[in-house]
Amino acid sequence: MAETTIGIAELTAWLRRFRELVGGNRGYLTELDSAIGDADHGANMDRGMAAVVAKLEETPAETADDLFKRTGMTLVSTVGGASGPLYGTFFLRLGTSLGAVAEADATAFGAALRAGLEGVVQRGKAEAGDKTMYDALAPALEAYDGAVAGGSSLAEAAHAALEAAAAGRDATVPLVARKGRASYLGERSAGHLDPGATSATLLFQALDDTLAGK
Amino acid sequence: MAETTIGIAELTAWLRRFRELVGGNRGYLTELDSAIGDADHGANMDRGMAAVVAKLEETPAETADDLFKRTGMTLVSTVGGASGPLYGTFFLRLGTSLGAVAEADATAFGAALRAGLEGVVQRGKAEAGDKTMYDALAPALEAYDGAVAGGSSLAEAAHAALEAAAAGRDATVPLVARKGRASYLGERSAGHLDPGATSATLLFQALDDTLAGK
Amino acid sequence: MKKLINDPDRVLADSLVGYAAAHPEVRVDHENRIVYRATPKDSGKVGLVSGGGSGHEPLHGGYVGLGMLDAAAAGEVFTSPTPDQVQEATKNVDFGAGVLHIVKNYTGDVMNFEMAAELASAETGAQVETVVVNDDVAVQDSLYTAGRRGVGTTVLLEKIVGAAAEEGRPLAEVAALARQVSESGRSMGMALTSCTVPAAGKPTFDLPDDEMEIGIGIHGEPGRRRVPLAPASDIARMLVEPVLADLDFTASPAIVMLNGMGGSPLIELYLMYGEVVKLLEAAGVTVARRLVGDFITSLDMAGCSLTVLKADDELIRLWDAPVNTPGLRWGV
Amino acid sequence: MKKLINDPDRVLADSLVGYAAAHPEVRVDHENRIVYRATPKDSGKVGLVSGGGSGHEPLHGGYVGLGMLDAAAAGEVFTSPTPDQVQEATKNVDFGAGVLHIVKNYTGDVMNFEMAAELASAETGAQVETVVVNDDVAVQDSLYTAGRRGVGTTVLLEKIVGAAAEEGRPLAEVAALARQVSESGRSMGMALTSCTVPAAGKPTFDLPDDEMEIGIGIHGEPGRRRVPLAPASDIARMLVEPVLADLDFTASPAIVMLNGMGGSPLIELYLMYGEVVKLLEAAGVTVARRLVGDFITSLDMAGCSLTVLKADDELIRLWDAPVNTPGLRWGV
Ligand SMILES: Nc1ncnc2c1ncn2[C@@H]1O[C@H](COP(=O)(O)OP(=O)(O)O)[C@@H](O)[C@H]1O
Ligand SMILES: Nc1ncnc2c1ncn2[C@@H]1O[C@H](COP(=O)(O)OP(=O)(O)O)[C@@H](O)[C@H]1O
Ligand SMILES: [Mg+2]
Ligand SMILES: [Mg+2]
Ligand SMILES: [Mg+2]
Ligand SMILES: [Mg+2]
Repeated sequence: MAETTIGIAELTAWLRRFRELVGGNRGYLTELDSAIGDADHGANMDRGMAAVVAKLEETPAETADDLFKRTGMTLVSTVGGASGPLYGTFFLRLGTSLGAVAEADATAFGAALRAGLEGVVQRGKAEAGDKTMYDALAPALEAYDGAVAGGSSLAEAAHAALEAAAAGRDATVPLVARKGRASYLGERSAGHLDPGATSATLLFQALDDTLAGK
Repeated sequence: MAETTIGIAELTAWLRRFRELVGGNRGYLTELDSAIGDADHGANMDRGMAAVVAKLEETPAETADDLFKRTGMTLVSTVGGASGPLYGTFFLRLGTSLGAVAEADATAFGAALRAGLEGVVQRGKAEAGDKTMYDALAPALEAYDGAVAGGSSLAEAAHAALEAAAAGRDATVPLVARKGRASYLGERSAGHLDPGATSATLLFQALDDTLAGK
Repeated sequence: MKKLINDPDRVLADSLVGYAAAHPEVRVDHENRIVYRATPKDSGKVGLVSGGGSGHEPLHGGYVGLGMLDAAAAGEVFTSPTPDQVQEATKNVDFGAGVLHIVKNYTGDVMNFEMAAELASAETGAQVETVVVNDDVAVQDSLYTAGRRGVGTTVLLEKIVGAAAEEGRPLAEVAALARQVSESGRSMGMALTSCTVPAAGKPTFDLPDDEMEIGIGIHGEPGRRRVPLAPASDIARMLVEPVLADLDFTASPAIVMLNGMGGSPLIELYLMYGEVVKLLEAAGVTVARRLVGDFITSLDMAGCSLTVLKADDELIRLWDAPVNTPGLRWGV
Repeated sequence: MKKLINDPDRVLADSLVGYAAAHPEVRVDHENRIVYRATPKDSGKVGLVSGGGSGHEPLHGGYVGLGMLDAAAAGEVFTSPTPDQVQEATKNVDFGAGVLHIVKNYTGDVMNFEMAAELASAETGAQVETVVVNDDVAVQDSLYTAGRRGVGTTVLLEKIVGAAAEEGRPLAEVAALARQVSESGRSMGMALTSCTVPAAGKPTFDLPDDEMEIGIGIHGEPGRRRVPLAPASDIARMLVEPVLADLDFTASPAIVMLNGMGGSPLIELYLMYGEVVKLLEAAGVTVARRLVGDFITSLDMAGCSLTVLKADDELIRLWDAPVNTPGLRWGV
């Protein structure tokens, strides 16, 4: 039978795992950002997620809104750049959407992810095909919702989300950027992976890693 | 029988030939100056001798003092650096020593070269072994005087001077510089040819080329 | 990577320590990475806050002082400051006449300043106006993109608007002036070499010995095109032409800045300025004032950028007004 | 070679064109390559003439103006000016109170200025005094060598002695003050990269990515030793220690300059200054005044130098006096 909830321990583990993946891919993300940006996406995400994990180490969160609001606020106040407000807003909205609960079912979690994405769009005005993190996030949520609707477990939905995120990320390669720093390059932005879509895929990788085996 | 005089045409040809050799070795002289100086000896000598030849093209000199004073003054006013005043003074003294003559015998020419060297020493205070142009000039004059005293022709004496200059130049390699810019390097100046000794050798090369076949 | 640094992740913090020691006329809040005037202006003056990623020195911290900014928030290298920093700065230079945020048009900068303005208004009811500088003609502008980058005009704007704020003009006027300056400036840059972001450890892009990038910004982002290395006179043409094509500068006096990217020495910048001014004058531009040197840099990048600002008598008057900052100083 | 130039042999001439266009407050004699104040001082003032090879900008042309030099003769890149140039400058700034030649201690500079002084005295009877700056502690001094190089102290000397000359003090006093300053300053430099002399077309020396040169001058000459690349804090020690070992700076206030070599950006120079000032203060040096930036450069070399000047109340007063030149400006 499908596992239907994700608890505060797993949500926290998700963030920890995201921090690990970001740290391990710091150089890679920066390299991607060198090609079409300003060579700091790895450093930005690493600085931010290291701060998040340090904050959570001090006082573990007991509810989802505490967990994600602290995560979002820490990202906003330590990252800067484009990714700080965008990831920050994403997590803030996740917290608001989930509220003061210690666990969430697949539908509530899906709704929270959707609220997060809406926050990203509100801040950044990105649309599909602009070659941003949106291009990984949006198909991921699409796949997640589809899986849940089809009766998959949360873990299975997370895995579907990861695969869609990865596909969305890869599909950014031929795109000409219309948002963010890469847009300044015009045609020269084509032929490269978008750094933010890559880190967003790591976010779903982290979720999949956390829930795998469940 | 030994050729005993050098005329204004040959003296002028000497300077032209020196200009050619300096031009052809511009890069080489600068490379030597890169190792223990400031990478400009080739440019300096080239700029100076080009200006000298241009001056002589305007109005050919009819006497030795006119020829060499114009040469010296042109070098002083176009070269700068250490080599400007040193080569400039050398030629000015040559002119003063030879006076308003249209040709000079081997002894007068030798005395003039000696006066030139004394000018260099007065300006630069270099001594034997300081790793400067002195280390090529002084043995060259020594050899010239010896050859003339031994009954050689001016051309033969010039050839002897060239060989001694080249030997003196080569002997600068192991020296630790005590004068000029190379002295700032201390021990690190050892192991390199001195650029000024090398250009001074070209001066005798030019004389030998000019008088060769005579 | 060859740099005068200790730890790539500590460059900004360490540099601010030296900056504070070098300039007793400013005060550095090291925790929040904000530069303030050591002696703040009395009440009644509009507070001018700018900031952005670091690596563009003297921008922005070097422009804090009499006649320019009241505070500058320093982000990590090439990363805009966080809303917290900007909010803190805003709070501290709100002398009761409101605060103007001077923002360079980058997604990150715009979003972080926006959040700061929201937070500041919510917390203290501060009146905040924002001007976004977007003057880089290398970038095609369009409704569907992030628009043009903000580069050199920022420096001229901070000087001119700083003088107006110093005169005690109200926020609405100061903001309107800022928008006028922003709309009247155009820039174009080029690079001979890439910069190296300390945390990245290697050059952002590779550029062969015989090529250069035209249309670069100030973050080591590649330019619009890569062309064979050319003489200064040709480079000048590649900078001047797109600037003049974008706006008519012939009807009024111009303020011109020939800016170094950080790795090009002054002897080359003067040489470039000579080439640029020849072309400008031939095109009918009257250069009324000029700056040549490193004013908005891109770490150790070799190269330069040109900024031309369409001025008028009033802008020139404000330009000439006293300024006393580490990065610009005259008339005091 | 990647430079913003047209023709390697025309760099100086072209750069002076841009320099003249950039700074209406100076007048450039392009034929003789001399920079003068646009508005010369009235009679009665000692004329201050300096000069040297080019490639050290803003030195010396950038220091012509109120409170500093009256004229600067620009030699070719890294080549001292000729006697003719210096004589011409001397003649034109002899306002009846004599002229001081400020010369950096290089064989070429010393000889060319010497010849110029002889020529000037012979031609117009000008009273000429000379001060030779030789402050580089990287070079071992000895009676049998060319002595120490003249580097950073030259900048501080031109400022301080310029202020004294501006006050109308007689030549003997001005010259004595110049000698005092020259004897009270010490410098030490280092390079991360070589510079490239335009006419040579390639770097003067090769330096692997993981090494640096300690004890360099300002002409791309190799330093005293080559050591592994080190953090800024260690580099600071390599600069501070030999300077302090050479002269006691603890008994009086000091003026400190952390100078960039031309290719190092301001963010790094501030960082280095922070490290240097920590060591100086720990060693009991009281830093009364300081300069951080590019003041005496070596073309596009990356690196920096430290200059410490033992001052006193009078030197500090002269330091603080108004100066208005392209390269240094305050109090006006
Ligand atoms: N308007 C936007 N909406 C969504 N994502 C964006 C937007 N602008 C930029 N991004 C994302 O941010 C990433 C860059 O982040 P980062 O390098 O940390 O910031 P910066 O561009 O300020 O240096 C891009 O790869 C892109 O995915
Ligand atoms: N005091 C001196 N006496 C004689 N020759 C000298 C002296 N100083 C330098 N030189 C010569 O000058 C040469 C360097 O000339 P150049 O490179 O043109 O001048 P600079 O050293 O001013 O750059 C040295 O190689 C040396 O032979
Ligand atoms: Mg980035
Ligand atoms: Mg030389
Ligand atoms: Mg960034
Ligand atoms: Mg030289």
